[in-house]
Amino acid sequence: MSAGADKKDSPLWLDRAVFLAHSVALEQEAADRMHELAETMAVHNNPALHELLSSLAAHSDSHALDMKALCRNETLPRFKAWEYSWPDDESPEIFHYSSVHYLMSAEDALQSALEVEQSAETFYRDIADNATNPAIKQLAEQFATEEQEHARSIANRLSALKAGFQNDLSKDPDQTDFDPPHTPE
Amino acid sequence: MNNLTIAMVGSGGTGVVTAGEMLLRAAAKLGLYGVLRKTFGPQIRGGESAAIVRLGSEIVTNLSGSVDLLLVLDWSNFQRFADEIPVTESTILIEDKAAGKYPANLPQPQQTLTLDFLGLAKTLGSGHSNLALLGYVTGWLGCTAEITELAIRHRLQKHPQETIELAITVALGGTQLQLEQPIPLKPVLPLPTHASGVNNEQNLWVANGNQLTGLGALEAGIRFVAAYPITPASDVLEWIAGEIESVGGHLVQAEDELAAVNMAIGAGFGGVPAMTATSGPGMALMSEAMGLAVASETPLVVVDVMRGGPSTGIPTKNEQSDFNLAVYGLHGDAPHVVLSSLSISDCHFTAGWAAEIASERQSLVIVLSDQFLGQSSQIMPPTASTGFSANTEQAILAQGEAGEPAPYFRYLDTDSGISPLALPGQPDGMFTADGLEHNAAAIPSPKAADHQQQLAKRLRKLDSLVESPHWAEVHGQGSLLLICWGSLYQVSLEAQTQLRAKGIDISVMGIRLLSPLPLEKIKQAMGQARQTLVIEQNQQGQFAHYLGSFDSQGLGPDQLSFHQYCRPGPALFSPVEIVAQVEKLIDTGMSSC
Amino acid sequence: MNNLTIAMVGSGGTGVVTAGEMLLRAAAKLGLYGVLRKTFGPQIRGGESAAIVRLGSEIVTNLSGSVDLLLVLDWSNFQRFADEIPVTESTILIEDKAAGKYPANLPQPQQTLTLDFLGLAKTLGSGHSNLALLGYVTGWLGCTAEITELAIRHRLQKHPQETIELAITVALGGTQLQLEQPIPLKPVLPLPTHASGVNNEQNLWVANGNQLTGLGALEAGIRFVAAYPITPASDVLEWIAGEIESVGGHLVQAEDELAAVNMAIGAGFGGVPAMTATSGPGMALMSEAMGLAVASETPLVVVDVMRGGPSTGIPTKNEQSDFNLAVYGLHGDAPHVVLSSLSISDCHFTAGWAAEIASERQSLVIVLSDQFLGQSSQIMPPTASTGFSANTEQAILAQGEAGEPAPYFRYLDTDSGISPLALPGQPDGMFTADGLEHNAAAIPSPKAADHQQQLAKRLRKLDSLVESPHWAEVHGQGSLLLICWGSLYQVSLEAQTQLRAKGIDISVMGIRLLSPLPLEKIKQAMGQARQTLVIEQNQQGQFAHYLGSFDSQGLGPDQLSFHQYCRPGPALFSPVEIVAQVEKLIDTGMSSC
Amino acid sequence: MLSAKQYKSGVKPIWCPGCGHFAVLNAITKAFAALEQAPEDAVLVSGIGCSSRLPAYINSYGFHGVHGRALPVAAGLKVARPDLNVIAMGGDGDGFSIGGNHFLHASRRNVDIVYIVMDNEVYGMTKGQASPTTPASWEHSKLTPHGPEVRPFQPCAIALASGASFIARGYSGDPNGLAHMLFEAVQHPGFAFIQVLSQCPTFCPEQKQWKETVHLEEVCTDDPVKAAAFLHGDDGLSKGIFYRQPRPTWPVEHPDTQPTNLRKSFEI
Amino acid sequence: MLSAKQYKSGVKPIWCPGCGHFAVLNAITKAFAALEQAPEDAVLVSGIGCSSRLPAYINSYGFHGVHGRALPVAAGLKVARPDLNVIAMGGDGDGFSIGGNHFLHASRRNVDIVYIVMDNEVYGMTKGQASPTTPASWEHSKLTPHGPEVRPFQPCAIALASGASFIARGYSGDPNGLAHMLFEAVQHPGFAFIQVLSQCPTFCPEQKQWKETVHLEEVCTDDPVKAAAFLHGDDGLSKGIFYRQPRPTWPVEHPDTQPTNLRKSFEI
Ligand SMILES: Cc1ncc(C[n+]2csc(CCOP(=O)(O)OP(=O)(O)O)c2C)c(N)n1
Ligand SMILES: Cc1ncc(C[n+]2csc(CCOP(=O)(O)OP(=O)(O)O)c2C)c(N)n1
Ligand code: SF4
Ligand code: SF4
Ligand SMILES: [Mg+2]
Ligand SMILES: [Mg+2]
Repeated sequence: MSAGADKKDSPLWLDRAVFLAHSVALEQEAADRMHELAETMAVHNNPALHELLSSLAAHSDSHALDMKALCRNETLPRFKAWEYSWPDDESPEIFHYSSVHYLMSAEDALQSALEVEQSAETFYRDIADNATNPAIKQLAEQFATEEQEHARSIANRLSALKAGFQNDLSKDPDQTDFDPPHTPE
Repeated sequence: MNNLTIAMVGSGGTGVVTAGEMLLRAAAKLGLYGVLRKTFGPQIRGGESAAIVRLGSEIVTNLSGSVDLLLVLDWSNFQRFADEIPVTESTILIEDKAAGKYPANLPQPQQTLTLDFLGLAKTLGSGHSNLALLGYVTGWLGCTAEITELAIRHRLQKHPQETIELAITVALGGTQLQLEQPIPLKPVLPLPTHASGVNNEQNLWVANGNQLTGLGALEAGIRFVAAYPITPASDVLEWIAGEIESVGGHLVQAEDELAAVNMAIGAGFGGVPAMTATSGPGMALMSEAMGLAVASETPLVVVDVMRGGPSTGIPTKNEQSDFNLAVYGLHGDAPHVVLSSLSISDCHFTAGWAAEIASERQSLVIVLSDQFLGQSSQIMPPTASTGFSANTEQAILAQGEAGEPAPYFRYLDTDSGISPLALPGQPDGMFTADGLEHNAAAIPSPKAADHQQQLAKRLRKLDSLVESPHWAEVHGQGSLLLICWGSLYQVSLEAQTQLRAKGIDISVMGIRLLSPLPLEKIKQAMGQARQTLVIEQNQQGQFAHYLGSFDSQGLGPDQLSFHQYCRPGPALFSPVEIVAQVEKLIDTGMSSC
Repeated sequence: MNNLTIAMVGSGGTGVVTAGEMLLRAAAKLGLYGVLRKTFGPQIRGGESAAIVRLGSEIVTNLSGSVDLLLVLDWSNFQRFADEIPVTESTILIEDKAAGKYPANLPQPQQTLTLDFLGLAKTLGSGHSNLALLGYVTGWLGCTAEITELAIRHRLQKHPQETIELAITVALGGTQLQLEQPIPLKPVLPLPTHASGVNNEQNLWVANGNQLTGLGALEAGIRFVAAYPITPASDVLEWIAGEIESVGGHLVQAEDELAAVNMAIGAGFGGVPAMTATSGPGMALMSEAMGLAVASETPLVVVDVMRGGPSTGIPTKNEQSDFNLAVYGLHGDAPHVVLSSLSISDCHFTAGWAAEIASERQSLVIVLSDQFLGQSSQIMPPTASTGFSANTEQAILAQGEAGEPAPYFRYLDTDSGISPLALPGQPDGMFTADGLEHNAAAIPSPKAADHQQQLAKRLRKLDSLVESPHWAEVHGQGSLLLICWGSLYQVSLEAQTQLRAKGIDISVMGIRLLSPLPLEKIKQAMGQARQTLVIEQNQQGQFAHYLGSFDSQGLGPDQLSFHQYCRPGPALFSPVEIVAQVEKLIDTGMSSC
Repeated sequence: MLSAKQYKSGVKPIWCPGCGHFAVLNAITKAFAALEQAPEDAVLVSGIGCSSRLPAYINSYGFHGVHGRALPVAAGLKVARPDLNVIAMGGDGDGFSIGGNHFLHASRRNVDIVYIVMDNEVYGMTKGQASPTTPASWEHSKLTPHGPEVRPFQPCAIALASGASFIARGYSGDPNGLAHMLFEAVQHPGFAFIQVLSQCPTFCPEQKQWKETVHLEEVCTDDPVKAAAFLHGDDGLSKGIFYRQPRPTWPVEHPDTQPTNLRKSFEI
Repeated sequence: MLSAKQYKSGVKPIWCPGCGHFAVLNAITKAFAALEQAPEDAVLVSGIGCSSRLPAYINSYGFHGVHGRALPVAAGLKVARPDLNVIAMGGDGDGFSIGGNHFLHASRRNVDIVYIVMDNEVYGMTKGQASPTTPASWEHSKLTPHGPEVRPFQPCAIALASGASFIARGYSGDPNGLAHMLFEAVQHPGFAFIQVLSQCPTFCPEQKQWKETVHLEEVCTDDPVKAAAFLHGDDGLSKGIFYRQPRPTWPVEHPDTQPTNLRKSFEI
């Protein structure tokens, strides 16, 4: 249902305010989804994942704040959730529900986080490539670089984690589910 | 100490329930008896959970109400289980290093040991501290590596080979740890004489009451089951689903309970012994159709695995609060049979009996089981064949004049109250079964005489049931008679033992036939005791009210005089709780409820 | 003789029931009191039918159990009504020439008159012997032509003018015939003092209990009704359907009883007083949702107009056999209110009270009416306004710190047991009502403490009801206390009068509040009497068992000691039957059931 | 071989003169005669309503259950006793109002039974209230004084959407045509649904018009898309077999099922 | 004006991580934000199931009833309180199995409510048994070891045949699209049905595929014949608003209704 499919006249390339509204929403939604997942892990009494996802969420929060600060003096258009021109169904920096599972490991979580940062980077890069409005082009380039930065830092965490696994086997190679479902109602 | 309660508590995904299942099986292989109770948080899966395993050298049928050994992999959300895992000063606690903070409001246990199960697992290439813990406990219990291994293999049989091997490695690592850092308590559990460990395993079963209800039903000849899932009855149905085809029957998953019960009635009308299983909300929906079974005299077994009520209530916990619905919940005067299963293994017997009664008396039989009986696993000797058989006796149709078939009276008023039943396919037995009042010839009739005849017949046909030797289990002799039903029976027997140790002898009666109530037998037993205490797990004392309702209203000499103690779930009754009530009654002459 | 029972019996299409309705109205216009009971064969329409009209100079609320005057247009199938129209030697019989053969097995009545009603009608150009019969009887009763005419016009108001005129002509022909061939019996029915015929008609009503149930509900503020037709409750719903829009409410015809009861719950949750009406099979289907009303504490009124059971049973006849279902038929511990209507006119009062209780206590209230009360028409003085009002009191939400709303506890544990209720639309009262067990804040909880708190609260909130002056009607003083409920109350009052004539004084208690049972009040009354007899119309003595279940089990001094008499339908209880039971009890100290 | 008449039980119908249900009764006896149905091997299962009284009038086994539950009783019976010819029946109130859920699920489950609904667009038995198929503006019931004001239920379209594999509509004015449909339905493997426009002269005298308005439609197809297009445009007064597409019936037999030791799984 | 986030109640969902029901929760908060919904004027009504836990998670009134009865509770509430925005919701088991009859009748009655079914093709809450929408060959439930072997229920086709006036299918992978549908549905006068493919990673991990297979279909029509042809050929994985044809809602108001004296009719 997203309007992003039709690229030719994407308002993202033409209207700075529209572009910024998307940027704010992108960061905010990323943070909200990450908090939601972190909470879910808390509810499921998985403190490790809760902690990891919360820390990622905290980063997203600060990105969102930065973005809002940047737009402090702008009047941005208000979009309904479905009026954004995302390239896909959801904003690019969001964990898709089907990438989440209660058995997911820290590695899975970081891997997904890396992918969504990369997809955010692609999103901005694409705008930077296509926008004719120089102001948009410049901002998109800047944001793409920032996303690249986020991605790099997550990639670092991920390889540290992986390295850690090799050293102290802190990653569980054995994904067996020992926790059978039961029936609350 | 010849029995021992071990509770394992863990967080999302740690798998303590699986460890509990393995522990129970290892204990069985060791020749021990035991019971496993699982308990969970509100999440579907991946939430905190606990396994309570009680082991003994003699048969163990219920929980003790206290915990000897508490094994904690995760303290967060421990309070969810506080009702069920009472930590006392005498509890010995083993906690994982990674378990988090000891809860503030918990009493300090006798001894605490903090061990690094997670670290151990990780060292061995796994994240499963539950397995390290398992091996730690089985080692302490005296299981050989082989037994622990067999228990793991059994539970994980559908998993890949590497998973199984890794699991065994971790568990045996735990066993090793136990040698270095033993539990400050000796598992003085002498092996039962009949068993000597792993070689004798074939002699014992591990089963829960829901499965045994299924077994009892199928062995007695139930060949049609209609199912609508509901906690905690679903696994009766799921067990049957896996087996019924192999004996030539069918299970249908229905669209709702209304369909389920009516499907079972249809099959029963066809002469195929039929049942359905449900819990309170589902049985409430079945009420109208159960009345149809009564009026049309169609055999039907309905199993109600009770949970906490009213309404959706507390679906995963035990309560005995569907008694009223089972006994009184039909419209009109609708006599039917209500049984209660008296233990996990008795689920087998009672289901078989129910099937037999339903067919033999062309009647509705409700079986009250409960969440504890249904969902707790027990190590037990194989249950004996019940010998029950649900064979609907087909009418022998008389010949009339000149070889013509004589008129057939489906609802003939007989001495026994049981009328001759023709089954579809039987020539010359054609009739239309009816929930409308009818005469003996099955023709609708609103006449007073027909109504009274049919009502009386339907009541009378159940009368002789009270003569059945199966009406109750009665145990011991004492000046106090403790009356109970359902899962409280086994708890009461343990209370009886504890009281005997204190020099108090009581007799315990677990009533299996709740309706029609074998009143004379109960009165006789009450007559032999000085006092009677009726206990049950519901708020309003439903059974006690029922029993009291048979008092001949203070008019005759045979009044029913008894005390009662009742309280709702979700917490299970413990032997100690019953002991306290008995002592209180003896001391003060007063009961609490 | 100051009252008189007239039975009219006819065959397919003769319209004796219509004649009975006209007769009742003519009698009302004459200033008499009376009751009309209709009874039919199994055919939907056009089959044999009978109208029993009992008239008197003082209020008549029930039938006498005997027939003074039997008017027969058709003898075939008379045996269908034999249970309800007992012909005795003292019966006077008027039969139509065309009525056919006098039934062989009937006692010969005192006097018989054979007249040609059909011939008379034909002479006048009509086939309707029922109208000739009507005029014959109204004339004999002393109705002027004007009264007979008015009664006919009222009943036929939707018919074409010619039909009405012809009907009047035929009826007045019958009146004429009466002058020539009078009934060998004088209608010694002095006109009641308050009335003097046609001019005073505005002072009296003709109504049946089902309509009055509707009136009571609407007057008390019921503004949402969900309906699924079922005999004999449909006309509660049909009467309401015609009126509820005019008071700003809605009636929805639902797809089934499950929908009906849940719709009413939805409306009740919205703060709009709601009810549904049904009979046994329908109420059985409502059991699960009634439990939801209890657990979620949603106001709900369910009216059960009882018929013969079990199952489809005898849908058109009276019985009091849904007592068990009403009181006990919910799963879990589910305290709720059960009321019974004590007369046709009391249907008005009891429905109003039910509506008020449901709203005031946020509870389920079941009203037990029955087929006799519901479907019999009575001439009566207008019922007084009940003054009941179903106003759901909305929570006053506290202010918290700094003007922020304070947290709202929907299920707060209060002294009265009644928690503050916010209604949708009320800012800051947002909560989710739940049938899952919950804590005071309406959050799901399986904890023992929450469960016990909520269970206790839901029980406690009904406690003070037993203090209500409306709990029962008690009449007279005597050494014997007769306890009854529902439609038996009026019959018992007549029995009381008959006994007094024999020099026996009894007191009669009709219990309106069946649950929670006002036990202390009952005990007090029992204490004042030497003996107590409990009567009811069902096979198993459902109420008596219930009452007995409150015996403090023979342990205290306050045992409940009573005798009982019960029998099922379809035949109505008669005053004579009760008199006989009371006399038997006094003579022998024994009761029959 | 029995004649149609010999399939009558001798119990006298309580129906009103002119009731369409008589035609259904006759159609059944005629179909049974044509099928050479052994009386003891047929079971007629019904709910509650005028129509649901039918089983007692037929010389075969019958089950007169509770309101709305004919289908589950019939399905349970057929699954347990596949040797029997099981025919469920009832009225539009019984089948489409209180019994609507079972209608959906019987259609998709495809147990090999026939289901006849005698649709008179009214609750006859309880004195003429609106049923799901009553026209929205029919004002003759006190319970719905302005008419039900609800779109009537479309039995055949719903049967199709639910997966019924045989869908037909008959008319009580044409008992022979109905007998033929029934003959076909009994032989159809799986759930066969026949809606019968069965007049209720007592509460819906206007149904006399059906004699003029009911029309035959020879549209029988095995393509659900075509059938759907037809049924969603249909006026509700066409008669005929509309859809017929045999598919596997339930229960599916699993011939490899071996007798097992029920107790085996408990051994440790 | 509240933000989407402010429509969350603060009660923590018990759902499994990755459960599609989270997406529905978010879609509702987004739609509410767009609708500027006053929290106190919305009521979410549900039955029993994982999905039915949703109302407690939203900052509005809620009613968590019994299994299968969300629709009648919602209809009763809306008829009694037309000022409220009433949204019924639940799972495929709740709505199509035990609640199937109410689905039919709510569709035809056309009370102005929205009905969201979170369809994960399974009974999540009771541990993964087959639901009416489960594929016939899905063998993962012990209750149906060979799979249900029954044709899956077609919610949208049945809604159409029953008379629903707004029919859509959403996907939990697309909460924004779903929010849009809901926004439209709330504003649609009459019964608006939204089937949501809402994955259950716990019991149906195979539903991850939906991410690839669900496809948008822009076929919205107001012609029932067209809609029927589309829905009877549909693969069940298309998303979009399929049908939209406003018609009079129930109850129909009768403005000429005068206050009457209730007691009048009893006078002789
Ligand atoms: C549970 C239940 N609800 C309601 C009734 C009352 N009832 C009996 S028959 C009937 C409707 C019958 O209509 P239909 O099925 O169309 O049959 P018809 O009489 O029109 O042939 C109803 C509502 C009942 N017997 N049981
Ligand atoms: C009357 C009744 N029958 C059965 C149940 C058990 N039950 C609870 S939830 C559920 C199915 C839920 O499935 P669905 O509606 O698809 O929701 P999901 O959990 O998949 O979201 C069942 C059968 C019940 N609570 N009440
Ligand atoms: S009321 Fe209608 S359906 Fe019932 S028997 Fe009479 S004509 Fe037939
Ligand atoms: S079991 Fe399935 S439906 Fe239920 S919460 Fe988990 S993922 Fe969601
Ligand atoms: Mg009908
Ligand atoms: Mg589901």
